[in-house]
Amino acid sequence: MIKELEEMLKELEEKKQNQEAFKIKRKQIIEEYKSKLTPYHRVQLARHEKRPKAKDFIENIVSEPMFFHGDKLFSDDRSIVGGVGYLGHVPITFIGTNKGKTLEENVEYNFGMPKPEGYRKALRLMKQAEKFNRPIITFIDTPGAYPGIDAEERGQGEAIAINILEMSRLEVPIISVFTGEGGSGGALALSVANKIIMMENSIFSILSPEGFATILWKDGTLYEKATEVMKLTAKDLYDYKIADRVIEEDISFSMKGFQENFARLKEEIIKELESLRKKSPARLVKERQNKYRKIGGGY
Amino acid sequence: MIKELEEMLKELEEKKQNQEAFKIKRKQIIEEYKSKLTPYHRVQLARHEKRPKAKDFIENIVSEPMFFHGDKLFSDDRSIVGGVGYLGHVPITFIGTNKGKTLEENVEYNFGMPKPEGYRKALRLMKQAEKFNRPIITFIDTPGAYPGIDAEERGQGEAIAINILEMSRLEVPIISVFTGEGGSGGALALSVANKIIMMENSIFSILSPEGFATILWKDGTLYEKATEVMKLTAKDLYDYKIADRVIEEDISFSMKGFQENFARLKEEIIKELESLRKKSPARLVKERQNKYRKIGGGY
Amino acid sequence: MEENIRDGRPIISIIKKLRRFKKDFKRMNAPEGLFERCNGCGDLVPKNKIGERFYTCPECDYHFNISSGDRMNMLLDEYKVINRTYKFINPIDFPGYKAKYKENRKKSGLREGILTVEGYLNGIKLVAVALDNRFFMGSMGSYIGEEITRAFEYAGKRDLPILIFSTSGGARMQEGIFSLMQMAKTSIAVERYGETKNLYISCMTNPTTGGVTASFASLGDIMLAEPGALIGFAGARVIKETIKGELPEDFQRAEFLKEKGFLDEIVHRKDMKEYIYKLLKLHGYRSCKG
Amino acid sequence: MEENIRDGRPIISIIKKLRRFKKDFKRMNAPEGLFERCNGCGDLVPKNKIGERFYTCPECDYHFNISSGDRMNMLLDEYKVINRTYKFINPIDFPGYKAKYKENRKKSGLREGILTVEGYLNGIKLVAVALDNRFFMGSMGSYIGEEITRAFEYAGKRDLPILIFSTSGGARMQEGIFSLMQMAKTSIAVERYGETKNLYISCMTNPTTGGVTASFASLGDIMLAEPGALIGFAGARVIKETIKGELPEDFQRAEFLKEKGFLDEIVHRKDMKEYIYKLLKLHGYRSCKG
Ligand SMILES: [Zn+2]
Ligand SMILES: [Zn+2]
Repeated sequence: MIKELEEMLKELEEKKQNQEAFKIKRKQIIEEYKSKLTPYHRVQLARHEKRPKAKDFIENIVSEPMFFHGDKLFSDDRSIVGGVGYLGHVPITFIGTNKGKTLEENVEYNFGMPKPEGYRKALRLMKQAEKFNRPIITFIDTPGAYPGIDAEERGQGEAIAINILEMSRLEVPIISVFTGEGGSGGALALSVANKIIMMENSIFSILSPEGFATILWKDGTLYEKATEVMKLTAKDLYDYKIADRVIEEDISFSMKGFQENFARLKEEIIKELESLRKKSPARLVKERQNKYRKIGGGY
Repeated sequence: MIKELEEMLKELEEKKQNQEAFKIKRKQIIEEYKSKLTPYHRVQLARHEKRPKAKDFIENIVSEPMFFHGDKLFSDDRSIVGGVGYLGHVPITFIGTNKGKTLEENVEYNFGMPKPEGYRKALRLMKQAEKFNRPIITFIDTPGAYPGIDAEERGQGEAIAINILEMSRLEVPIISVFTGEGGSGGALALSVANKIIMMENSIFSILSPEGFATILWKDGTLYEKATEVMKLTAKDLYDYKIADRVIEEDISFSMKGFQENFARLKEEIIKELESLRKKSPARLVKERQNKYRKIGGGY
Repeated sequence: MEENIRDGRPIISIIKKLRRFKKDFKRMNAPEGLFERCNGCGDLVPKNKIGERFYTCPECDYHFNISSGDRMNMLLDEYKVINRTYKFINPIDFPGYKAKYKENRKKSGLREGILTVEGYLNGIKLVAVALDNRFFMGSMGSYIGEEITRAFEYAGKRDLPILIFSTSGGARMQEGIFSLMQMAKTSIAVERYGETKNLYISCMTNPTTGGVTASFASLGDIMLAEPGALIGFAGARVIKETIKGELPEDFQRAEFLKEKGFLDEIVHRKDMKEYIYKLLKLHGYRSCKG
Repeated sequence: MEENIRDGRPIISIIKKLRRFKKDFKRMNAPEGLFERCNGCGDLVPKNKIGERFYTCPECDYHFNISSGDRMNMLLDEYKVINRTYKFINPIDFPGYKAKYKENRKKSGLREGILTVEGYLNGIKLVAVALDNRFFMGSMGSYIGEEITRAFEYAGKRDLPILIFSTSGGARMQEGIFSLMQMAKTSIAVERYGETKNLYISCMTNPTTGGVTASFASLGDIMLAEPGALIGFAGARVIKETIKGELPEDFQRAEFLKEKGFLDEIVHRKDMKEYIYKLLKLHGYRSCKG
C-alpha cells in the first residue's frame, strides 16, 4: 500500500523539471492518497516497520537525551526506554515504548510489549521527574502489555492499575504522544496525561483488531472488518475528545517527510507545555483527573 | 546449658513442699543462674529452638491478629509475617521475622532470613499502616538478610536501604521489639523505630558472631571469642542508648515463664505506645530521625 | 477479555470418575433439578446443600458463581440500591450492540452487569458493589465505569467504607475506546476516594480478568479473593498462543496469586462476612444500628 | 563485609596466555616500575598509558582502584576539603583496634577512609565525597558515617548537589553495633537532604559491598557505577557457603546489576566528568565561575 505511493512519488521525481511545480504536484498526490486511506490502511501505517519508532521520535524531539535504566526492583525492561533531556530549554523526563525495525531488534525489545517491570520502570522515572519538577512526555507505540506467564506472575494487571492511579496524581505536566500503535491497557498505563497528542496515522484502541475479531467473532482473520467498526483512528479519538491534538503527517516515508512530522510535533508539544507549565500542581492534577472523569459519563 | 537449669528446676519441683518457699527458691536459682550468663550464653539463649519465635510473641501480645500476605511486586516471602490486630484497644500493624522451631518450619521460613521481597512486603504493610494512622510494632528475630544469588539479583542491598529510609519518615509511632536474634542490616531494615525494646536475652549485632570471627580472624570457629568482644547483649545496647528498654526474662523455659515475659513486654509496649500516640506526626518523624543522628557522633 | 472464562480443573483420576459415575447414576434418577454438577470436582451435588454452604460445593469447596443480588443478601443485614440512573448508550455506534444488549437483559433479567447498594454489615454502614457476570460476562463498559466511579464518590462523601466484589471478562468490546477509558476513570475514582482515608476492600471472584483486573479491582487497600478464583490480565488463550506452550495447572488462580504476592488473603465464602466485619471494625467503623 | 574483595575475572584462554608471556618477557626487561599488571586482562601495561586513561587499562578498559584524592583531581576544577573534625574513638573498646588503626594510617597515609570536599565541576559548585579503600578497605565506621551525614547536611543547607563515589568492604567490624547504626544515620541523612529537592548522584566503584550498599550508596537520585565494579550486599564467600554451589561469572558486577534494574547507567571513568556535568546542568545547577 505504501509501496504504491512510493512508486508514484519516485516516478514524479524522475519526471521533475520545475521545483515549484514538483512540490505542488507531490503534495497533491499525497493528499489524494491520504483521502483514500481507510482505518485499515491507517492501522497498517501505524504498524509499518519503516515508520519511525518511539526512540526515533525521542531522539529527534528531545535534545541531549540521557537514557536511564531499570525499575530498581527486578529488571531493566528493554521494551521501555526512558530518561531525561530538554524540550527547547525545558528539562523534561521522557518515556517511550520501544519497538524494533528488524526482527532482531524486536526480539530484544519484546516487540514493544512491556512486562510489569517495564511499567514499574516508567513509574520510577515519572516519580523522579515529579521530585525535580520536570514535565513528563510519553511516546506510545505498543501492541499492548506482554501476555506471558512471567508477566502475569509478576502482576501485569496490578502494574498497569498502579501506573494509572499514580500518573493521575503526579504534580507535574504530562503529555502523551501516540506515535504508532496504542494498544489496550498497555498503552493506557503510560498515557494518563493532561494532553494527548496523536500522530495522524497513529491508533489507540481497546485491543488489537486481531484480538477484537477473535473475541467478538471468534475469528482473528476478520481483523480488517474489526478496524472498520472499532473507531481507533486519531480522527475518531479527536472527535470523541479523548485526543486533544492530531498532528498532520507527511506519509511519503521519506527522511524529509519524517523530519517535517517531527518538527510539527515538537512545535505542538512545546506550545502545550508552555501553557501547562503555568498551572499550579494542584490544578494540573485536578484537570487531569477531570479529563477522565467525564469520559463515557452520559448517564 | 539450658538443660542444666531445667534439671535444677525439675529437681526443685520434685522436692517442693511449701508453695511460697518454692517460689522464692525457684527465683533464687534462676537469678543465680542468670548472673553467670556470659554473652555467649545469651547468644545461645537468643537462638534457642525452644525460645518463642516472633510469631509466638505476636500471637500472645496482639489481639485478633489478621495476617496479610505479599509485596504486590514479586512474591509472598514467608520469612516475614505481618498484618493487623489490636494492642489493648488500639489497632496496630505488626511485622515479624519468622523463624521455625523445627527443621521443616525453618525450611519453609528460610530460617528467618528475608529476601528483598520480604523487606518490600514489610514496607508495603507499614505504608498501609501510615495511611490508616496505625502504629507499627515490629518483632525482630533474624540471623540477617538471606545471602543468596536470587536475593542479590533482586536487590537485597537496595531493599534494606529503602526500608531504612522509608521507615525513618513514616508519620506513625514505630516500636521495634528484639525477641531473639537481631542480625545485621537485615534486622536494622525492620527496626528504625521511635523506641527499641529488647528482651533481656535478645541480641543485636553488626553480624553473626560466626561471620564476625571469619572476617576478622579468618576463622569462623572462634565465634565464642567473638561474642565476648562484640557487645551484642541487650544490656550493652541499653548502655549504648541504642535500646530504650530491656524486658526482664524468666528463663526457665516453661510455659509460665514465657507467659510472664509476654505480659511484661505487652505492658511495656502499651505504655510506650500511649506516650507516642500523643505526639504529632512531624514530631514522631523528627524524634526518630534524631535518635539515629546522634549515634556514633562524637567527632 | 471476555473469552477468558475457564472453569474448573481438568485432571480427574479414573478411580474418581468411576466413583462419580456410580453416584451420578443414583442421583440422575432422583427427582429433577435437585442436583447440580460441580465444576470443581465434577460431582453431582444436592442443590439444597450447595445453598446452605453459600453456594460452595460440599465435596470440594468449589465456589459457584453467584448473582450480585445473592452476594448482597449473603453479606448484608439490609440494603438499598443506589446509583440507578440508567439508559442505554452506544458510544461508538457499534453494529448490533443494542440487539445484543436486549438479548443479555432478557437472558439475565438484569439491566446491567453491576449492582451498587448502601447497606449494613453487622450494623456497620457501607457501600457495596458487585459485578454480575450473567450480563455480558461482567464486562466493563461506560455504564459500569460510571457506576463504580459514582459509588466511590458516594462513599467518599459520606465517609463510608466501600466493598467491591469483582467478576469480569474484562473491558466491553462493543464500546471500544470508551470501555478502555473506564479503566482510567475508575482508577482515578479509587485515588480520590483514597484521599479521604476511608477503607476500600476489593475481593476478586471467579473470574476477574482484563481491564477490571488492570484497574480498580487491583487497587484495594485490602486485596481479597475467593478460593480458586481465576484472576489475571491476559486471557489464557492469548498467552498460550504467544508462548506456544501449555500453562501451569494453577496458573492465574487465587492461590497462585497469593503465592506471587498479590493478595492479602484468600477467604472462603462462608467466612467472608465475618472477615470483612473484623476488617471494618479494625479500621474504626462502628455499628450505627441498635 | 571486608572479606568481599574479589578482583578480576579468571578465565583467560591459553592463546592469550602465550601472547601475554611474550609481551611480558619484553616488558619485564624494561626499566623497573614502568609497567603494571592489569587485574582485568592480566597484561603488563605501561603505567603512563594507564595514567593518561584515568587509570583504566588500554587493553581491556579495566578500571584500577584509585585514591580518593585522585578521584577529586580527576573530576573537579578545584576544591577545598571540608568536614575534618577528626579524632580516634573506639566505641566498643575493641581490643587492638587502636593499633590496627595506626597501622592503616601508616600504610595508607590517610587519616580515615573518606574524603569530603566542596568544589567545582566545570564551574558548578558541589559537595563531593569519595571513600578510599586503602584505609580499612573503605569500611564504614562511626567516623565515616558522621562525615557522610555532615556532607549531606552541608550540601542541603547550601542547596548544593552532592556526589558520592563509594568503595567499601562494608561495615567496620571493630566498631560493632555503632557501625551498623551508621547505615541508619546515613540513610536518614539522604532522606533529609531529599526534602531539599537537591540532586544526589551515587556512583558505585569497585568494590562496594555490605552496609554501604545497603544504605546511602543505594539511595542516589541517579545511580551510576563504573564498568566491572563489584557491587553487592552479601559477600561471595558467604553466598557460596549458603547455596553450596558456584556463582555465575558476572555475578554482582555492575553490568549484572544494570540488567537486573538497579543502575541508571554504567559510565566509563573517562566519560564520568562530562556525564555528571550534563546531569547537574539538567537539574538546574549553573556554573558560578567565570
Ligand atoms: Zn465439588
Ligand atoms: Zn587490562
